[in-house]
Amino acid sequence: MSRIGVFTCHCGENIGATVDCAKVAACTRNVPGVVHSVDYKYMCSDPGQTLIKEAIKEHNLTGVVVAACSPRMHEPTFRAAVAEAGLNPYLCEMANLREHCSWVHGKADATTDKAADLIRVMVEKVKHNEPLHPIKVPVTKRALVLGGGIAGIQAALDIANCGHQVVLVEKSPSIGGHMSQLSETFPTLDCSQCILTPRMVEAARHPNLTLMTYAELEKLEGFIGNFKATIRKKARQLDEKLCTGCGLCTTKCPQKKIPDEFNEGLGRRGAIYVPFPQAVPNKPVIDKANCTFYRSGKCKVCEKVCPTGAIRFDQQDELVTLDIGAIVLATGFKVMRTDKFPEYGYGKYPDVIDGLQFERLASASGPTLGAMQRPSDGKAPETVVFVACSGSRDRSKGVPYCSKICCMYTAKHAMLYKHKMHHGKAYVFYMDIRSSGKDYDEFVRRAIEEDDVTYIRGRVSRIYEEDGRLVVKGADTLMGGEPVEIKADLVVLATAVQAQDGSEELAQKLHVSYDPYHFFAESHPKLKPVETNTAGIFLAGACQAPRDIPETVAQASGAAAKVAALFSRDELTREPQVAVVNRLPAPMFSYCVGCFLCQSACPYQAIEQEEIRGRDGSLLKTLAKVNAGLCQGCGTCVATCRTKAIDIQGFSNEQIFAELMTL
Amino acid sequence: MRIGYYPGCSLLGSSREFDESVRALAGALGLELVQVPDWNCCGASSAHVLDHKLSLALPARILAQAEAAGLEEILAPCAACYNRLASARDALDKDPVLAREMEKVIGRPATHKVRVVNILEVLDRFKDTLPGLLKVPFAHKVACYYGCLLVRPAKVLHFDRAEDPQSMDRLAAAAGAAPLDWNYKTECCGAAFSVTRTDLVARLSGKIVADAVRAGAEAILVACPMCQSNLDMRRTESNAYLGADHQIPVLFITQALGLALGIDANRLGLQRHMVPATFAPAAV
Amino acid sequence: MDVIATSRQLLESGAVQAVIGFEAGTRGIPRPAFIRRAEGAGALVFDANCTQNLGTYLTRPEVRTLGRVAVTATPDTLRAILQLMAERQLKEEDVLALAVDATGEALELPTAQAVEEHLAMVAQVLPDRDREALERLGRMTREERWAFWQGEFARCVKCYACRNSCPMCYCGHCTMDCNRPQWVAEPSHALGNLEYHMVRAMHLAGRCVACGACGRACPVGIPVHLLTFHGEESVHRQFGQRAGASSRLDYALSTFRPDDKETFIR
Amino acid sequence: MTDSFEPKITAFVCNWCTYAGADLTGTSRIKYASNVRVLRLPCTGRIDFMLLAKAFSRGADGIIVSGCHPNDCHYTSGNYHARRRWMVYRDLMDFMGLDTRRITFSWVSAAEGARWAELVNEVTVAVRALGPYTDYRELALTGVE
Repeated sequence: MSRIGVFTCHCGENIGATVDCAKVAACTRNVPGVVHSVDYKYMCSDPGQTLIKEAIKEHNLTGVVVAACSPRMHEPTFRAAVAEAGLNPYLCEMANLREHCSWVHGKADATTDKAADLIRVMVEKVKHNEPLHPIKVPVTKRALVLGGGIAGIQAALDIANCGHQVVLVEKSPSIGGHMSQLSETFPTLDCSQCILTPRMVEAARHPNLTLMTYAELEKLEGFIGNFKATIRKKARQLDEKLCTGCGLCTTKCPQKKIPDEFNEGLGRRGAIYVPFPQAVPNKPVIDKANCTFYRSGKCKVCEKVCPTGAIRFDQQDELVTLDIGAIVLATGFKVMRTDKFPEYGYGKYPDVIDGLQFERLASASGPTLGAMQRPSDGKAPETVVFVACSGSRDRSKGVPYCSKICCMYTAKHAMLYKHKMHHGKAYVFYMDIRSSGKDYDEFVRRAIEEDDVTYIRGRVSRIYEEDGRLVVKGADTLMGGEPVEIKADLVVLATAVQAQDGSEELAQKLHVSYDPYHFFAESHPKLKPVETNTAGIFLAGACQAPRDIPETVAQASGAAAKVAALFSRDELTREPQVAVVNRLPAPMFSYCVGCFLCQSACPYQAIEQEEIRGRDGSLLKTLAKVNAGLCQGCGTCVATCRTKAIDIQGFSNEQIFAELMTL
Repeated sequence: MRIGYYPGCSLLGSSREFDESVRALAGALGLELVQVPDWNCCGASSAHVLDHKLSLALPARILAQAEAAGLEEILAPCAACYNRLASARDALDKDPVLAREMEKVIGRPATHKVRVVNILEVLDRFKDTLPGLLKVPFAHKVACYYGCLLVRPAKVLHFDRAEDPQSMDRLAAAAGAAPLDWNYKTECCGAAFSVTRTDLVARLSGKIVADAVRAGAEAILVACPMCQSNLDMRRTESNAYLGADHQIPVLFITQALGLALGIDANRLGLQRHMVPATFAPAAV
Repeated sequence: MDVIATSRQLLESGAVQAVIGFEAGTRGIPRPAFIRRAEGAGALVFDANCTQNLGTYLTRPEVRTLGRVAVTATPDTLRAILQLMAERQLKEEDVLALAVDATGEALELPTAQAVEEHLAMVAQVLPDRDREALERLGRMTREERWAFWQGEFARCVKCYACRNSCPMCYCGHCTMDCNRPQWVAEPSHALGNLEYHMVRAMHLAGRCVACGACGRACPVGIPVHLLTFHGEESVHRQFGQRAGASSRLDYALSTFRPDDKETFIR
Repeated sequence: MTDSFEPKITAFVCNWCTYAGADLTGTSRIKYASNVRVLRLPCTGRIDFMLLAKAFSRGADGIIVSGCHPNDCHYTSGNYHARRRWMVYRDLMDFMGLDTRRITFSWVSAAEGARWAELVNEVTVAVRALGPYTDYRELALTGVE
C-alpha cells in the first residue's frame, strides 16, 4: 500500500493568490493513498525542502508529490531533496500549479478545483512510479575521425590536444584533402598550402594522434562510448618503416603518363607515386591498376632502385579492429563532373575546366608551376570566362541547393587570373552574388572594382568551339536579357558541390541519416548542428552541406568539443527514461512477438534483436531488445506496440493510464 | 510492324515531301502506317500560347481517337505535333482531375494510354536491319540539326540528351553518311516566326546554316517541318543576312535514308525543295 | 498438376511435411484439412467455397511444429503470407504457397519473390457488396454511422472469432488480454465492444490483407471486416501502400514522409 | 441548460514543445479557460490512440493533442509518426461515428505561449457549443454496470 506525501507550495503569492492552497492541501488528504498533505509558502526554499525530507522519514513515504511550479523548472531540485532523505528520486513527481493553473486562471473555485485535480493526477501517477536508477554506460576514450581534410585534421588535433587518443582515417594516400589542392584562399588570398601543411605535420607528429592513410572504414558495431570499428588498411605495397621517402622510386618508374588525381588530371604521375610533395605521410603507394608489374608480371624497377628495399609486391590489405568511444564524420565533398554538362562541352573541349582544375593551374605547386597556361596548347589565355552556378540551383541537374562557396572562389579565381595577367580579360556569369561572411563582400567588390573583372548577371546557355576559341553564349539580364557572346580562350565552370561518392553506403554503415542529396543530416537544424541522430557520432565540414574553410574549421572544433565533453567522464550517465521490453518466464519469454514493426519507429536505431535459445542452442524466440545506450526515451515504439510488450520508464502505460483515470 | 500515324497539317502542305518520304521509307522497311481516323489539328504552334485548356483538349481528342481505333502507339513525324501530343499526354497522365475535365470537353473517354513517338525513335528500331537494306550509301558529310521541339522539355519527352542529342547522327551513320560534330544542333531556327518575323528567322537560321557550312557539311539533315522550311525556304533571306551564298541542301532524315535505300528521289519529294538537293549517287 | 497430385508429390518427395488445404465439410462448406501423409492428399478439394484464409494457421504453434508446410492459397492467403514475412513471423523456407486457379491447377510459389510476381498479375479488388457497403456508410451522416455501428456492436458477444480467423492476429498476447492497465473493458457491453473493435481496426490498419475472414467468421453477422477494410483503404489513400504487397513492406504506421499531407492539424 | 454546461477538456501534450509552450503562457500571465487538464508525455509519438478513446470514456467532452511542429521534434521524428497515426485514427473515428469535432490536433511550439491560450479557449468555446458528449457518456455508464 503506497504512502504518498503531498506538498503544496504557495510560491509566495504566485500560487496562493488565485489558488486556495490550504483548501487544496486539506481535500488532498482524503485522496486514497495520501498519508500526509501540507501547504507551505516556499517549498523550494531550504525550510521547504527540509519539510519534505522530514516528512519522508517521519511518515516513511513511498512517494512524493510537490504541487508547485513546472517540473521543467524544479523537478531536479525536489528529486535531489527526496534522494537526500533516502527515497529514490524517481518516486517524486510535480504537479504544475503555477504555470498551468494559478498564473493562467483568475481567482475562482474552478481554479482551486483544477489545482486539486492536477494533484490527484500526480498522486495516481506516483502510486505507479518505480524506483529508477540512472543508466551508466562506460566510455572508451578513443575517438575515430573519418576523413583527413581540414575538417578531419582540425577535429583530430583539437581532440588530441584535450589529451584523448584519436585515430584519423583517410582513404587517399595522404591527408590534406581538397584544401591542399587550393592555390590561394579567400578572402585573404593567403596560400592554402602555407597555412595547411603545418597542421598536417602537427597531426603526423602528435603523440595522441594515430594516422591511418590509404585506409577506409570497413564496418562499425556498438553504440556511443562503445563502438567497435574495423578499418581496412589498403596495401601500399611498401614497408613504411623502411621507406625513407627519398622518392627515387617515383622518379624511376617507367610509367609516366597516368593522369594525376592531385592535379585533377592536368598533370601526370607514375604508377608508384607520392600524391604531392608535401604529402603526409611522405611515403609512396603503388597504383596496382596501372603498375607494369601487376599487369605484365615484369618490371619491378622501383624494387631495384629502392635503397632500403622497402617495396613489398606481395603485401595484402590489412584489417584492424579498434575500440572507439566517439566518431567524427569529416568525409568532405566532391565537385560535379564532366558528364553533366554537354551544353558547355565540359569534357569535350580541353579548355573548359572546373574550379578545382583552375586551382591547380593557378597553384605554384601545380603542373604549370602557377603560370597561366591553358590545358589544350599551353597558350596564356587572353580572355577567361568564369561560369558560377554550373549545376548549382539547377533542378534539371539534380542540384536545387546553393553550393555556397562558388561565388567566393569564382571571385578569387578571377582575381588570381588578373594578378597573373594584368592585360587579360576576365568575365563572370552569375545568378546572384552570395558573399555573406566576414570580409567576403568587400572581397568580391575588390575583384569588380580594383581588378576590373566584368560581372554579367545571367546564365550561359551554350559553349562551343569556333576556329580555336570557345564561344560562350549567354544573356545579360541586367541589360534586358540581351544575348551576349564572348570568345574566350579558357572557361572555368564553378561546378556544384556534391556529397562525396559512397556517402550513402557510409551513412548506412553508421546508421546516420542523410538528406536527398546524400549529405549527412544533423540531429537538429538549429540546436544540434554537429550531432547526428546516432549518439556519439558527430559531423564536421562539407560532408553535411557545402561549407567554406572557416565554417568547416569552426564546426570541426565544435564536434571536437562534443567528443571532449563525452570523454570528460569515465561513465556516461543517462536519465533512466528509456524503453524496455518486458520479460516473462518460458515459454512466452515476453509479450513481444518479434514483429519488429517498432524498429522503424525508433529514430535512434535503439531497437535490436535478441535471440532466446534453448539449452540445445535451438532458437526458441526472437524478441525486440532496447539498447539503453541509444534509446532517448521518446516512446514512439510504445505507442506502436500491439502487445504492449514495450514500455517506457517514467511514462509507463500504467502511469499515464492511472493519471487519465482520475480525470 | 504496325503503328498509328498522325501526319498533321504541315505534312499535307508545306512539307508534303516529309509525308511522302516517311511513307516511302515505311514501305521499304515493312512498317504499316495506320492513319488516326478523323484526326484534328494538334494546336501547334498557337494554341498553347493562347489557351492552355485548348492546347490540351486538341491533342487529347487525337489521343482518344487513336485509342478508340485500338492503336497503342502513334508516330507524329512533325516535331511540333509530336511535342504537343506528348506534352498533353504527360499533363493528362499527371493530373487525373484535368483528364476527367478534358473527357467532358472532347466528349470521349480518354485513358491517354497511347504512346507518342517521333520519327527518330521509330527509325531507331530499324538500326540493325537498315545496313542490310542499303543500296546507295548516303556517303556525304552531314550536319544533323535537331532544333528544339524534338528534345525539349526533357522531363516530358525523355528522348535523347536534350543538350547534345545523338539519335539522328546514329541514323545518318547507319545510312552511310558521316555526321559532323558542329555547334548549332539544338539552336533555335525561328520556328513559327517564319511568316511574321522573317528578319529574325533569317538571322537565326542563317547562323545555323553558316556553322554547318563551316563544319564542312554537304547537307543538313532535319526531322522537323519548321526547321526544314526555315533553313530551306528562307535561304534567300538568311544568305542576304550573312552576305553569303550558301547552297547547302536541307533534307529530312527520311529523305536521306530513302536515297540510301535506293528509293527514287521524286518519290521522296526532293524536287520540292527550294535549295536544289541533288546528289551524285555514290557507288555501292 | 491439380491440388491433389501436387500435394501428393510434395508429401512423397518430403519437400513439405504437411499440406494445409480444404476438405469436404458439412453443409457443402469445405473445412480446413491438415494432410501429413501422401495417402491423405486425395481428400483435398479446392473450389469457390474455399474462402477461409488458411494463412491464419501458419503462425499457430501446433502448425510450426509440423515442419515445412504447403498451403493452398487464394490471393488473400498469398498476401497474408507476404505480410507475415514482412512482420518476421514466417520465413521463406517455412512455407510453400500453392496458388490454385479456377481450373484447379496448383502453381508452386516457393519464394517471396515468386509470390509477389504472381500477385502482381492479380488485381486487388474489394467484393462489390463490401465496396457498396463502405460507400453507403460513407454517405451516411456521422450520427447515422454511430447509430449503425452501435446497432451492430450491440450484438457482439466478444467471442473473438474475428480475431482468431485473422491471419494477422497472431500476437501471443493481445491488447485485449492486458490488465495492467486494463486497456479495454472486457465485458461485452457497449463501451467494451466499441473499444475492442476500435483497437482491432487500428491494429490492422496498414496490416490488413482485406481477406474479409473476420466478417465471415462472425457468428452474429456483424460486418467487422468493413472496419479493417476502411482502415486499410485509409492507409492506402493517404500513404499509397497496401499490406501484403511485398515481404519487405515497411509498416505504414511506423514509417513516415516529412511531407505527409493532412488537413486537420491546427 | 448548456450555458451552465462547462466542458471537460483533456489535453495530451509533449514535454518539449507544447508543455513548455504552456509554461510560457503561465510566465507571460496569459489567461485562458480553466476547463483543460494537461497530461504530460515525452513526445507526441508516445500517445497511444487508446489514451484518446479512454479520455472520452472518462467523460471528456473535448480532447486536445499537441506537440512540436514538423521538423522541430525533440526526438527528430516522433511527431511525424504521431501525425500518421492521427491521420488514420481520426479517419477511423469518423467511420465509426465518433465525433471528430471534439478532438483537436495541433502543433504548439515552446515559443507559442499565446497560441496555447488561444487554442484552449477556442476548443473550450467550440466544445461548450457542442454540449456534453452524451453518446459516449452513455456508453461509459452502461460500461460500469
